[in-house]
Amino acid sequence: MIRLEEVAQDYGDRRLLRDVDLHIAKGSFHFLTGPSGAGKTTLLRLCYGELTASRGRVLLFGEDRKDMGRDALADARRQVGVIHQDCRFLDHLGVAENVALPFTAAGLPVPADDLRELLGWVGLAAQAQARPPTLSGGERQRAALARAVIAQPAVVLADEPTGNLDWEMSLRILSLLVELNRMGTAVLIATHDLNLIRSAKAQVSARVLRIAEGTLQSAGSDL
Amino acid sequence: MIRLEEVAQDYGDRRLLRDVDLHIAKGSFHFLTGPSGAGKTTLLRLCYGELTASRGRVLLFGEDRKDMGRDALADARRQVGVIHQDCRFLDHLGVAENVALPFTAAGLPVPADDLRELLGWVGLAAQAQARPPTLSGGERQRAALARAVIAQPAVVLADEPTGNLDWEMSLRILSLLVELNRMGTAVLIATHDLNLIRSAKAQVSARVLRIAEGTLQSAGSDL
Amino acid sequence: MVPGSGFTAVLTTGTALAMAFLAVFALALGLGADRLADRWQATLAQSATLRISAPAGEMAVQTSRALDILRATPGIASVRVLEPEEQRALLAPWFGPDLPVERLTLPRMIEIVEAGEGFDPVGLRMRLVAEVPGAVLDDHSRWRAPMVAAAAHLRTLAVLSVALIAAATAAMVALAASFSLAANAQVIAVLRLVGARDAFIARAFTRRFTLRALAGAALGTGLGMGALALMPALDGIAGDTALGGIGLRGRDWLWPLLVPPFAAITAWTATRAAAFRVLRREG
Amino acid sequence: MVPGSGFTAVLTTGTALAMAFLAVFALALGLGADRLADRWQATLAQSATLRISAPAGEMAVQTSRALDILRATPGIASVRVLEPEEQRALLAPWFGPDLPVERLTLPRMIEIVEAGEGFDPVGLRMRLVAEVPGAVLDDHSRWRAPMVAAAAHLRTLAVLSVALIAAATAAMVALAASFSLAANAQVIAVLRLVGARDAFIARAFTRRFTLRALAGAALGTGLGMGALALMPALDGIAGDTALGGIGLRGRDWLWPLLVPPFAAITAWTATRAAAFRVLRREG
Ligand SMILES: Nc1ncnc2c1ncn2[C@@H]1O[C@H](COP(=O)(O)OP(=O)(O)OP(=O)(O)O)[C@@H](O)[C@H]1O
Ligand SMILES: Nc1ncnc2c1ncn2[C@@H]1O[C@H](COP(=O)(O)OP(=O)(O)OP(=O)(O)O)[C@@H](O)[C@H]1O
Ligand SMILES: [Mg+2]
Ligand SMILES: [Mg+2]
Repeated sequence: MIRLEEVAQDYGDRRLLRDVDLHIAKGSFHFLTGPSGAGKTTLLRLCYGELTASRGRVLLFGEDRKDMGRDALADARRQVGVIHQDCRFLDHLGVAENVALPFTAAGLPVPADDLRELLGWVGLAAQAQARPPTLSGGERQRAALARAVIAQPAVVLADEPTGNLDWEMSLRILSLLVELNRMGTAVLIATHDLNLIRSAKAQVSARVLRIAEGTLQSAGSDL
Repeated sequence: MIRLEEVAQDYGDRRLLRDVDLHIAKGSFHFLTGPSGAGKTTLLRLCYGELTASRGRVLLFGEDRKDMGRDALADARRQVGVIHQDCRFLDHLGVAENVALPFTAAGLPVPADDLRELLGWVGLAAQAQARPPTLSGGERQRAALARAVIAQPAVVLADEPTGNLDWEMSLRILSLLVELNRMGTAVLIATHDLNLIRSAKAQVSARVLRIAEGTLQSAGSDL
Repeated sequence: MVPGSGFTAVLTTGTALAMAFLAVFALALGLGADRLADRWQATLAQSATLRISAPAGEMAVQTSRALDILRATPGIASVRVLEPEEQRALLAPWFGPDLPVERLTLPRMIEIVEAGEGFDPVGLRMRLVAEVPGAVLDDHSRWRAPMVAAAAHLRTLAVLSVALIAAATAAMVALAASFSLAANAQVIAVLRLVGARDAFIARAFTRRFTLRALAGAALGTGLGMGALALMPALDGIAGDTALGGIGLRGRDWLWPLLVPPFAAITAWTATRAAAFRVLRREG
Repeated sequence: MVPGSGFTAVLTTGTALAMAFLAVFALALGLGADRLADRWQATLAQSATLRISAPAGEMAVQTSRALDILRATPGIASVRVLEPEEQRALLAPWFGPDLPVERLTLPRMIEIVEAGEGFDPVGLRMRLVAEVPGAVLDDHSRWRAPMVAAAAHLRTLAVLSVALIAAATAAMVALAASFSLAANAQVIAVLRLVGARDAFIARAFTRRFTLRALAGAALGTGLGMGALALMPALDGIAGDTALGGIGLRGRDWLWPLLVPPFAAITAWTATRAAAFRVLRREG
């Protein structure tokens, strides 16, 4: 559904990524690792079209990112659930309203039952009315996850979704994503947490990718 | 240097913390754990006086937080290096200028050599002139750490300082904090990363605290 | 979708209010100046007078010669020799009622009604000096000419003010909108992230700013009209003087009602332009 | 310490510029109205005239009685009976030069110079009707009274405008400062975190806003003075009329120079107040 072909990404003079080929197919499960500053977040931003690749082609649901108008891009994003590393919300709305945003922005009615159930699953039932700035770090990450998956997107891209979570909560989030994956959603998780990757591999057949020296490689068999 | 006596903290009707007694003495090393939303960040904010306790006494360098004027509080903060969970910077200044802020805000000259050395240690030498919004998640955390320690404060409070860092970088940061601690700085780290705590215990005698059900407890011997 | 920032709200509504208030005053000034210029222009068309003092024998000749010259002068609509009764009425206040005006050799007076731009008094005087030595031209209403020019000037100034106020309002609202958009960069980023289209995001801003401008302008217009209505004192004392002319009469009161819708349209256009500009730039 | 937000900069400088421009005009209007009111007030003190038409025998009696009444009337500085020559000069234009004015029974004319507020014409007329039946009071300069009132009114309006402009400027700058402070909440939080004192943070904002207001006001004042200097046409045509009075003369040109420093002081005070208010609130 998302396909990167010989993509390179530059920031100014610096070539951060090069020769990246990646295909996020329906029902696939990827992990993305690499040292801090390697370009994991950059790769994710390429995948949902926030960045335009300096070289190569990025295909979002069959269309070249470069040829897409702003409205076409907006529509494509409704198919992609993104969990940002620095989770951003509409600070003047409550958590529930923020989680429901993918529906609101598409002009669709909000499925109240799904919303309540999802908030319960990520442990934010008590915070449904709270304003995002009063959330703890981990609560923000869970709210971002809920927002990313509520509209049952075709692809979920998660950037370090468990960085602020304890181990039990991390496993809980992981099992949610695994469940979605079993139902056909493609999942890509950028993370430093090797234990999380090991846990996942016990549940699904996940591919582990690693950014090293600007290129995308398959990680060794130790993972 | 920082002492909490029978402190309780409420958010609205909800009593988040109660009966908290904590003494961050010179040269001490604490870890703070607990599930997401337990109140770790809240406890840290009490420690550097951003929050005023709902009950009990908070003593910052011998003075009661409640009796301190705004200028006295500002002066006390110069003795405390804080690494926030969501690292905030002056986005219009470069990384080096941001790291040097504790000097600028105190009207002191910036020690250029120390600054360069520290940026090198946290792996941000190449990003010294970059604007904070262009940093990766882990780079931001390292910049926040550098800013917290550059003025050699008496206490360093770090909130999840390795949440976005790979394991090697986490160890590197830890060893910097251990080094500072050996020179007399008190350190308190809130973290979910049990491996980090284990690593630290091999190097210094650290106390591990755990927030559970609103109270502060010593963690079990498994850590 | 967009937080109700107290600041841009106050700024937009306040600007619209103040500008509408000023616009109403400028309108009143312009309409007043227009009326004044018209009235003064009309008095300009009133008569000048030619006075012929001549020995009794020459009077008839000089009068008819003067009439010929006047009729041949461009810019004069009509001339008329004053009746003795009219002349007596004119002079009566200066003499006792029992003055034997009939028996005196009074100068003959000719009333001149000007047309269009009026005549050229200097040229006319020169011709009269040569052919009607006893004639004295008294174009006393001339002194109003500069005042008519001044009123026209004032009217131009008022029109300019209204235009300036409109431009300033548009600029301020656009500025406030850009402000608001910049301050809400995070809101825009989040909405783009969840797949909101540009039009959806822009609408949230335009609706808000249009309503604010409308409300502010309505209030300002109301206050301005109220202030004008509360100014009757000046009307009474000096209704006919230069300054009494400032104010609204009769149907003039409908003009200010155009201010709020105009402000709303201005705000809508300015905000929409600003929104799409920012959205395109932010990517 | 504080990012140079393009928006608040434009807003503050622009506001200061526009307001200074308007303030210069309001000042000019006020000073002009002041001058005008003074001049017109002076013409008010000019003579009114009392005309006594009476049979030759009663003339002397009525005249002296009228003089007595006038001398006893409050608000009259002096009275003087016109000489026959003066009277003839006044009437000459209306008659031929060979009018035997000496031989006519002309009404006697008394010139009245008013003092202070002037006399009460209604009361005076009533007394004259009773005691000097042949007297007619001609207070023709009275028509200027409403114009003096109007000029005074205009002056009041101008002073009010200047005050309003000052208040609006202060409000706008305070608003822009609050804006800027709100937009820079993160900057303030970071600075507090690293131990900056309130005064240090506030200074970063006040310095910036004061400089912006000063620059904007200086530019606006310059433009306003330039615009006034470029308005000589009106002066020439209608220098003495109501509208020609708007403008600056001689030392008046020094007044607008007070505008920029005043704007800077206003901005400093407003920003400082806003900064400390926000800092206290944000904790
Ligand atoms: N807009 C930008 N302009 C310039 N440099 C940038 C920009 N965005 C990112 N970078 C740089 O590109 C590098 C990779 O950033 P990226 O955020 O992709 O890293 P990452 O792999 O997600 O790291 P982390 O694990 O720390 O989040 C970093 O060194 C960062 O400073
Ligand atoms: N200003 C506030 N108003 C209301 N509730 C708050 C506020 N700040 C924090 N909370 C609530 O207090 C609880 C504890 O927050 P805190 O940030 O201290 O948690 P934490 O232990 O740091 O969690 P994490 O590991 O997820 O960062 C959370 O449930 C949060 O929603
Ligand atoms: Mg990243
Ligand atoms: Mg926390």
